[in-house]
Amino acid sequence: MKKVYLDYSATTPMKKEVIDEMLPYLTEHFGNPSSIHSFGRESRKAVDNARDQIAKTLGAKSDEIFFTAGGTESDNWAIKGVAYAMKGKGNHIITTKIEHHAVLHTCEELAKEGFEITYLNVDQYGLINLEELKSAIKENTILITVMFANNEIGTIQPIKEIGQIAKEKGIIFHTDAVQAYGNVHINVDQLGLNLVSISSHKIYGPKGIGALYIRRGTKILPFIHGGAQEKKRRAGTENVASIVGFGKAAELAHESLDGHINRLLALRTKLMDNLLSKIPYSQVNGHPTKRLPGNVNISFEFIEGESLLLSLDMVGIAGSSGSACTSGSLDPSHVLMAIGLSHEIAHGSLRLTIGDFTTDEEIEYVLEKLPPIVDRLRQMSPLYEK
Amino acid sequence: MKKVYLDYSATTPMKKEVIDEMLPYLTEHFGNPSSIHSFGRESRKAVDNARDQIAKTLGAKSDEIFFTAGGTESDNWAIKGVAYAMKGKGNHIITTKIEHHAVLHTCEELAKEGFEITYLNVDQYGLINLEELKSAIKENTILITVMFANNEIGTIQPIKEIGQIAKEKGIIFHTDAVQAYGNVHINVDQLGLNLVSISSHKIYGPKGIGALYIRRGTKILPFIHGGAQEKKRRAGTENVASIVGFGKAAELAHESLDGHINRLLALRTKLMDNLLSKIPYSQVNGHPTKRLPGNVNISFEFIEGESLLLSLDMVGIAGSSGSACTSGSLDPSHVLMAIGLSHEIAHGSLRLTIGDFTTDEEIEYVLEKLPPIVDRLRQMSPLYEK
Amino acid sequence: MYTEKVMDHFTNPRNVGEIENADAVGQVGNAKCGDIMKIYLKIENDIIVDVKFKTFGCGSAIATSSMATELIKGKSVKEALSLTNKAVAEALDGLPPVKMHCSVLAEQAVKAAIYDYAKSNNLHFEELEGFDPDEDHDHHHDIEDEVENCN
Amino acid sequence: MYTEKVMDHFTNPRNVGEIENADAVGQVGNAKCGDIMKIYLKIENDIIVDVKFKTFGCGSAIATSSMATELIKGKSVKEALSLTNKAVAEALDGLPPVKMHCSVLAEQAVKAAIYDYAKSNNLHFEELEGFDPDEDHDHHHDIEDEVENCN
Ligand SMILES: Cc1ncc(COP(=O)(O)O)c(C=O)c1O
Ligand SMILES: Cc1ncc(COP(=O)(O)O)c(C=O)c1O
Ligand code: FES
Ligand code: FES
Repeated sequence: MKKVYLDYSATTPMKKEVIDEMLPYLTEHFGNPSSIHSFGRESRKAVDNARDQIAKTLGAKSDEIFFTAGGTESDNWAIKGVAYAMKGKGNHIITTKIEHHAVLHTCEELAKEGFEITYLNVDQYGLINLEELKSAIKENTILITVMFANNEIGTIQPIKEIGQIAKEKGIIFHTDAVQAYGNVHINVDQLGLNLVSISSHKIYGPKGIGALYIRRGTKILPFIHGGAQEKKRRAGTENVASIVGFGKAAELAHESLDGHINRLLALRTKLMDNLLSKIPYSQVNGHPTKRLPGNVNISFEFIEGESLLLSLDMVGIAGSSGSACTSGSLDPSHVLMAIGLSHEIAHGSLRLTIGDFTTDEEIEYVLEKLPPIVDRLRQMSPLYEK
Repeated sequence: MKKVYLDYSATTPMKKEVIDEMLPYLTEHFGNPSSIHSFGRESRKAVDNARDQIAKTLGAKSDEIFFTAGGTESDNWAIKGVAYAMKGKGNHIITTKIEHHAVLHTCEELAKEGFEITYLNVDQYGLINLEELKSAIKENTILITVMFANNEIGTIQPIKEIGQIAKEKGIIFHTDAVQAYGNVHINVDQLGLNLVSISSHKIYGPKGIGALYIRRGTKILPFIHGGAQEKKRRAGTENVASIVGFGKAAELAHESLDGHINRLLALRTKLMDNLLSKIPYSQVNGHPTKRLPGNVNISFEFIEGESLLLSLDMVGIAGSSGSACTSGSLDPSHVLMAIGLSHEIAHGSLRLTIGDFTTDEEIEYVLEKLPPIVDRLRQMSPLYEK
Repeated sequence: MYTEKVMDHFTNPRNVGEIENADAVGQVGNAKCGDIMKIYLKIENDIIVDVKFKTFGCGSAIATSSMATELIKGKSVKEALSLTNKAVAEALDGLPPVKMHCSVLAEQAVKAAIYDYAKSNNLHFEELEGFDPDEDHDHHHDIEDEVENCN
Repeated sequence: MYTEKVMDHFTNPRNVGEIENADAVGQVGNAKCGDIMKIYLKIENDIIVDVKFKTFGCGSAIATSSMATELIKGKSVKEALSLTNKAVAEALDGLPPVKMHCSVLAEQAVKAAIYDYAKSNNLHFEELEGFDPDEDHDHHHDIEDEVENCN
């Protein structure tokens, strides 16, 4: 059967160059980078090289990049690490209602410990309001954590402006750039970022590896304790092969960023516009222009996301949905709720995310297969009166 | 140049079967296990299978195995997770002086937060005293964490007896089995274990992946917050390929455990006995029999470990040392100090660890090369009077 | 995730549609929870001679609706009332734990339809004592291994 | 980790050994810290005509001892006193940050030997003011990227 993968925001296949770069570190170069013998030195060199590669993509210094097990750990570390380091100064953290659970649940944990969390609202497009941010800042605010781009609706926040506000007030600014990285130009100095979470498996690298950018001088405690790896700030034997793969993936993404964006934008526009015009009672979620180049998020009224995904899967199309029915939980995606969708519309949402291996032919295939599926499910729906 | 790797306790090369098993998950089967489409389901199945494989090696149930980024994270999670979950009941934790830093530094962090830590002594062989353990237990003791086998000197603790004591007193028992796993028979029920940390890269699997065994009903909070992976107890997109590799490595280790132990023991005995008889002023560190099958730890008087390692490296032999000079810190290994070695003797320690790819010929090579190197360094030493 | 039977009933649901002059109609669930099931019955001499459904919901909701209608078709109203969600799930060779509540909904929908039938015909069924078709079955909670899709 | 020059001086250290009737001997460090350097000097007319060393310590300690002896051989005592640890490290094309203290030790060992020479010959050198050969140079601390080998 034809297979069309349109779930690049969930995870990406690896690029061949990335695997090729990793393989020697899965086989002959297996040393522990902490060992002083030749096996260890070989690994150490590879880790240092990957750190340089990643630093370059962010306009950062190499000693500001710390490897983690992924975006989730980076988020946990950034937020808890700053909270505990700064608790002498204050206990107030500002975030948004549409963060990834790695940020939200970490904030909720801190709330249980007595930290005070402000969750900024977003408008119908998913954008925060800078004035609301400004007036949320208090004497005891120690951290602002606002995601760079949203994983569900793709909305890109005004990071530079937030960075300026944070800088003026002397507050540490963290951004979860897991979705933005490799899809948007990011320069930590230009954007005034203190901490940035990134993850390899969203940019055609291996899973289970990520990094936290920590600007020199940022007050943050370690999160995982043990050996002296990562300059004593993140313990655990380095995941050498995956670090190498992540470094390569980052380099490739950086080199081809403009081409990547343009290519995705073209396919995205074609897919989104045609779905909207072919399928009545449909609407786009997220911002019309300030959005990730590969992100399509559409709600189809009267139907539910999981049955849509299953039907798509049966014709080989892989997507995702903000419907609670994919998760067995009661409420649909907190992001779709925050932008003001009704439960019904939120349940009928479909996210298709385009990536580097997506072809025009695949888009055509989706445009052919999707409308009849929506129609079929609507015919079954008690909400639909044709 | 001939290369002889004798640092299997630092990390192991992967077995070919392990890499072969992983490769499909680095290439075509790249889906996110949380996704409901076919790509995701393929990954989910693979993760579940690996969980079964690992559960089997421990005599555990599959839903008691939780994947982490490695032994260090497992240790951090076990200790902090229990400490925070149980702090209503008490704040006292018992551990030993010879734990890995992943345990020690985590305990030190908890001490800063007001937890009370008892560090049990060990005898000259590195064994704890069960009577000392018993009398250390108090009303408010919530956790006993004692490593299964030591990474430096290889000493294996009386885990079953500790498990009995813990059970009688109703105290949660965690063991860092990172070094023991794959080298010793472990059955969580027979040993009375509540929590067990294991790591893949010590058993011929990939780096950056480990697991925590959590007995059903054990009170423990999550450590990394975010998505609902691992039954909501450990967030972060699953490291599918590495999990698959870990599962396979665990299965292989379990299947061949007795043969593995016997083979290593034979090589170990040959290496250790011959070094002792060929090199004067040398002594074995650790227990004569209760030790990991592949572990050799010898101190050579009058010389220092790093220069010994460098000299060995120059003839292709990879080992490690408890000398502080490999690390730039002041004190030599806390383990060697705890068993009562003088600084001088501790500085002259060499750890050679044997593994599945070690050959008799390699042992011969070491027996040929090592004695003259020790002699040469002694000739340079102001402490040596021949 | 789903058994072949579930996928079969999801892909080729039996008895989809409406019955014009139905003798009874029952609807349960609400769009907030993401699932609504509506069941239409044609009843002659206490025998369900025809049944149709419409469902807004997940694959499992659709499959359980389909299976439930199959199981009660041709049965007496009494027999239909004894249909349990377990029976529906078993007939589908099982459901994932997080999706068991969808089968509850199917059971409820059948009951709601018969409730409607009882009401308009002034009948009384023991099995329906305490049953309230408009009750909001907050069935999604306390699900152990819930999976949030937030990648 | 180490430069080629360090490895060269570690592998083929120059001037290893003792000088039987040395004119001066200096020893610094202690076994607790893991490094002891002992330097022997033969001095004629204030010129260091021969120098030997013995070192208990890491590769860098051995290499810096070797390089330090090379650098002062044939020099006047005055010149030898101006030897800095930086000069030793530079002559070796640099040392890893954690290992810089080993070069300090080499500088101290030379000074300690000349201190001995000055004492037995009743000489006074400005450069040695405040120098105490028995002081314990707690040089290992405050090292930024210390790596503990605990795997
Ligand atoms: C915005 C965002 N943050 C964090 C994460 C978590 O990253 P990881 O899967 O590497 O743990 C994801 C992806 O799942 C994400 O989309
Ligand atoms: C006893 C022990 N515990 C924990 C660890 C840490 O495991 P990992 O390297 O997987 O983080 C190691 C290995 O370095 C170890 O030997
Ligand atoms: S209808 Fe929501 S889970 Fe089945
Ligand atoms: S002698 Fe210890 S580090 Fe150089």
